[in-house]
Amino acid sequence: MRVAVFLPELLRHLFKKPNTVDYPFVKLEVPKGFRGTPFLHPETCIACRACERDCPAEAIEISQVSDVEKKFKMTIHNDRCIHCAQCVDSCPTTPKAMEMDHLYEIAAFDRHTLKKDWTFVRALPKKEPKPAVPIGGTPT
Amino acid sequence: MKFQIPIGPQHPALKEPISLRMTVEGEVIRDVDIRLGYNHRGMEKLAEQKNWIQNIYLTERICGICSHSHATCYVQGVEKLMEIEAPRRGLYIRYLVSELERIHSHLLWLGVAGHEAGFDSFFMYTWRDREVVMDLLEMISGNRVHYAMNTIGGVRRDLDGGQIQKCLDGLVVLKQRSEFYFKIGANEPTFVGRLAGVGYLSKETALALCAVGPTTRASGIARDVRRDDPHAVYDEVPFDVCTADSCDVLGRTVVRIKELFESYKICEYLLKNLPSGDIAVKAPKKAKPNEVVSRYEAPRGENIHYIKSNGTDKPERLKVRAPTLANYPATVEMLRNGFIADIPLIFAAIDPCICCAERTVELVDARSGAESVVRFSDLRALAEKRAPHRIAKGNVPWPL
Amino acid sequence: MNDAQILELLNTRFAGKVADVTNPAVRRIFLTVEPKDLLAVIGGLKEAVPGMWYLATISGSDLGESFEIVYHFGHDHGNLNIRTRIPRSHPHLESITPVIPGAVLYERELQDMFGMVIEHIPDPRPLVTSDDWPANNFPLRKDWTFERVPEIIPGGKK
Amino acid sequence: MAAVKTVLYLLVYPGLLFLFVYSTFAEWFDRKVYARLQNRMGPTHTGRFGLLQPIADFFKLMSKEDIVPDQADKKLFSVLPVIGLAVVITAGLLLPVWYFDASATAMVSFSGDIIILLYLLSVPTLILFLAAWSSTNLFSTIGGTRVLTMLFGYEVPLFMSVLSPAILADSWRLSEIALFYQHRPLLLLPNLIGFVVALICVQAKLERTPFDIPHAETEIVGGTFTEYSGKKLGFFRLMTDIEMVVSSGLLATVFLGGFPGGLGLGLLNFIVKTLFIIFLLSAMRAMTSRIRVDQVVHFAWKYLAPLAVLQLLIVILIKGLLL
Repeated sequence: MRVAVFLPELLRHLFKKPNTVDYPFVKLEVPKGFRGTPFLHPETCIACRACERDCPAEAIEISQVSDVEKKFKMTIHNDRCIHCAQCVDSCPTTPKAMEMDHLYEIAAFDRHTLKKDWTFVRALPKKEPKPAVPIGGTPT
Repeated sequence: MKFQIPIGPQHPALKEPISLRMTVEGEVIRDVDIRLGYNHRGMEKLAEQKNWIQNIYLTERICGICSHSHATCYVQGVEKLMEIEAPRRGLYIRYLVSELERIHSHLLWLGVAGHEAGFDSFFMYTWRDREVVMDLLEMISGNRVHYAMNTIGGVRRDLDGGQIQKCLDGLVVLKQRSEFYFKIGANEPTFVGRLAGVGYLSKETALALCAVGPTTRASGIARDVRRDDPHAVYDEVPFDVCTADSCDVLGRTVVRIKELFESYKICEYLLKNLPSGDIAVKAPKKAKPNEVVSRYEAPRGENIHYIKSNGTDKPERLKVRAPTLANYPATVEMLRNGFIADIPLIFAAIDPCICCAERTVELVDARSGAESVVRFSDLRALAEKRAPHRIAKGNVPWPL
Repeated sequence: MNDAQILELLNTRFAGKVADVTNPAVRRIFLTVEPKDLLAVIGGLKEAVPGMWYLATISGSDLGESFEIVYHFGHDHGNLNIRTRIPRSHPHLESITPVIPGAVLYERELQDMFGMVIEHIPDPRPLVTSDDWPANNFPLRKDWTFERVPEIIPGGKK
Repeated sequence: MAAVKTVLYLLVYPGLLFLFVYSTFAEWFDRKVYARLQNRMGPTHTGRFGLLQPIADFFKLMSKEDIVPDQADKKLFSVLPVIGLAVVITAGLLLPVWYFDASATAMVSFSGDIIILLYLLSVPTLILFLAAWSSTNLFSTIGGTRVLTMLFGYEVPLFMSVLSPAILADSWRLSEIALFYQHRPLLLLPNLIGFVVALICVQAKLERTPFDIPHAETEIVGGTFTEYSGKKLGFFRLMTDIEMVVSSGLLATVFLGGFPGGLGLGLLNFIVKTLFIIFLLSAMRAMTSRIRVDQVVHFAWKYLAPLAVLQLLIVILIKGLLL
């Protein structure tokens, strides 16, 4: 046992730059594969509902808007999302219709503002040619 | 004069809710009663209603600190049930994350032990250096806490050369820092004075009370699932089981720091001998009726999952035993005849993960006090009465 | 001790008391005993190789007409699972705490979750259910179902 | 004129206002040093470099809900923080810093004021005990008994070590002790052991790590302060800050040769020397972990008290042989 064994290390850091980050003013970079919030590329989605089935938090809801045009509505409830990215893994299309972005400041005061939905016409599975005019779903 | 003091459910020494009732005489503890069930989450019942894939994420959320260990334990069981075998590369990456998680958990524990002993500088420095391993995990998996690396039949993300190099660089830094903390932990007189001789658990008691993990290893019992039941990669990786004979909190600290060095060794081995190939195989949706016992050495001790399947895509029964639950009876023994001042240290020395132990069943949050029970809805009504202007208008029920 | 030695020990020392001794995977042994022999088998195992066995957990499951209880023991070379069955109509079971004191938490959990009655348990209080948990509600029985409480999301203009 | 001067004296310059401002600055300094030693930032955003953070904390506590427990002795519970604050401010007036001129020492200086100062510094400890006892909370009660147990440990070594320079200077008057050492600075060296002992004892008196046992949050929640909130807690915190300034001022007077140089330079001397002592206290806080109350008593009587006696012996020897 020695007295003041920690002291040299402490004094060494007295005039060094702090290791902490002044967070809301200075932000850290997230790594490349960071899992943020999921979002949809509606032009490639074939509405197979694999993501809805595998989502552990039941945060994805897909409903058919109209029968005639094969129009679907997908709602992602980000207030329930646990950011596991299983929806991206389950997505069978290439390129993937589901993707994760890099946002991490996703807190909100109102859970209702966290809901995001897309209305789109189903893309046809790969064998058939792509639809001529994919109706881009704008997030509402 | 004997009186009872309540430690918890809310107490600064406890990061999660549990209720310990101490009967004390002056500063000396005479009797201890542990009350669980403050907030049960009904995971075992819930698991019977979710499919195999969804349950990976459910088991991962049993615990925050050892999230990977529960998911791995579950996944290696399910792989046996489905009779598939994960590719070598996938296994290497899976257990690399396990060992990185052990490093992060033990560094976290060191900091917590420092904080419980009032050694805040130690706490700050260990947690600063824990950021190194946290950043590595974030780089590998995409998240700092819930790595979500496991999938049935392998892992979900591959490692590239740059990441391997970054991991090796990080391990060098960590090794150097851990040596420094070992020196501090063994030499700072006030710290050693708090740890040595505190929370004595003899070898016989540890055996009788079925304690697990570093708690038993500090009592001189070399018991480690990685060695006794060498699942997956552990039969090819060289490592030692660390023990200590002092049977006290100091011994548990020493065991954990030694395990850090073993984990660095294992990580380096896994990174340098990473085989090439696939990282996952495709898993079926359903499993034949069978049963399996899956064991895994979590940072806190043996983790055991008993999984029964019934031919559908959902498990028939998923029994989870987290290491913390197994250590509670031993904790009671350790606390008896100790000082009040040692409660946080002794309790922290088993590295309690209360959310692991409290996963069984509860649908309504209820607080179990000895005298009264207050439901969450009552509290909410009370809060609304006190601040009527705060009531949110237009509540919308889920599902919409 | 490896699997073969343990199997031999079980078949010689406890012949007649144990049934269905299987070894489905390496380092995993399952066996079935009658509830009345349970204490004798566990005690005998402990005597045969002292200091080797420890109780990992006790898991129960609901088979409909009966409850199955599996005592998972860890040892230096894997895992031993002792299975026993008790009828649902009379779910009484002897406590193993005289042999293994650390079993008390798991037995209390069985009482709460399956409504089994563990005889001679040193501490019969509920462990995991709250103080105001309604009587005769045993969540892990298969016939116990729960209503999912509708989740109210506060706020919102819609 | 004399009355105005006295009022100014009590309320503005060395009294309430100055002590308030300076003690908050001392708390900021302590927090900043503690943070930088731990590679953190410390207060950053309230005022320049976070200088106003302790004042902001104080006013925030002033505006918080003030709860008095039903079971508590309400009068005692409420009046104790004010008494404690008054006691430490009175002690602050006794420090020989603020000479307006050499003849005006009558207000602040008299023979035996070192004893009065030491006793005034003991009163906050008793007030903490009474506060803990009157709030009847279990954690407070344990904290209160710990306060008293610790008092028996550190009080005797503190008295012995602080009084031995006084014996060497052959005076019980702070300004005279300071003057004695200002003329013979080399004689400060033999008091080094006493300085270390006194530093440790002051750390214990201020209940900072490793002696923060009475309010060890991981053991007994808030300890003595468990039931205190709002204004009363704010007063207690201010009391601790002023106590830190006054006791480091006392150590600076006795062991570092006081604060020579009149109004301006004297003040500068005061600030530099007290901050030096506060820095030492912060470093001690950063490098140790909390010890148990039985270890405190053991440590105090096994190491601190013999060292203090040794200091006394050295002083007596020097006095007999050299002076």
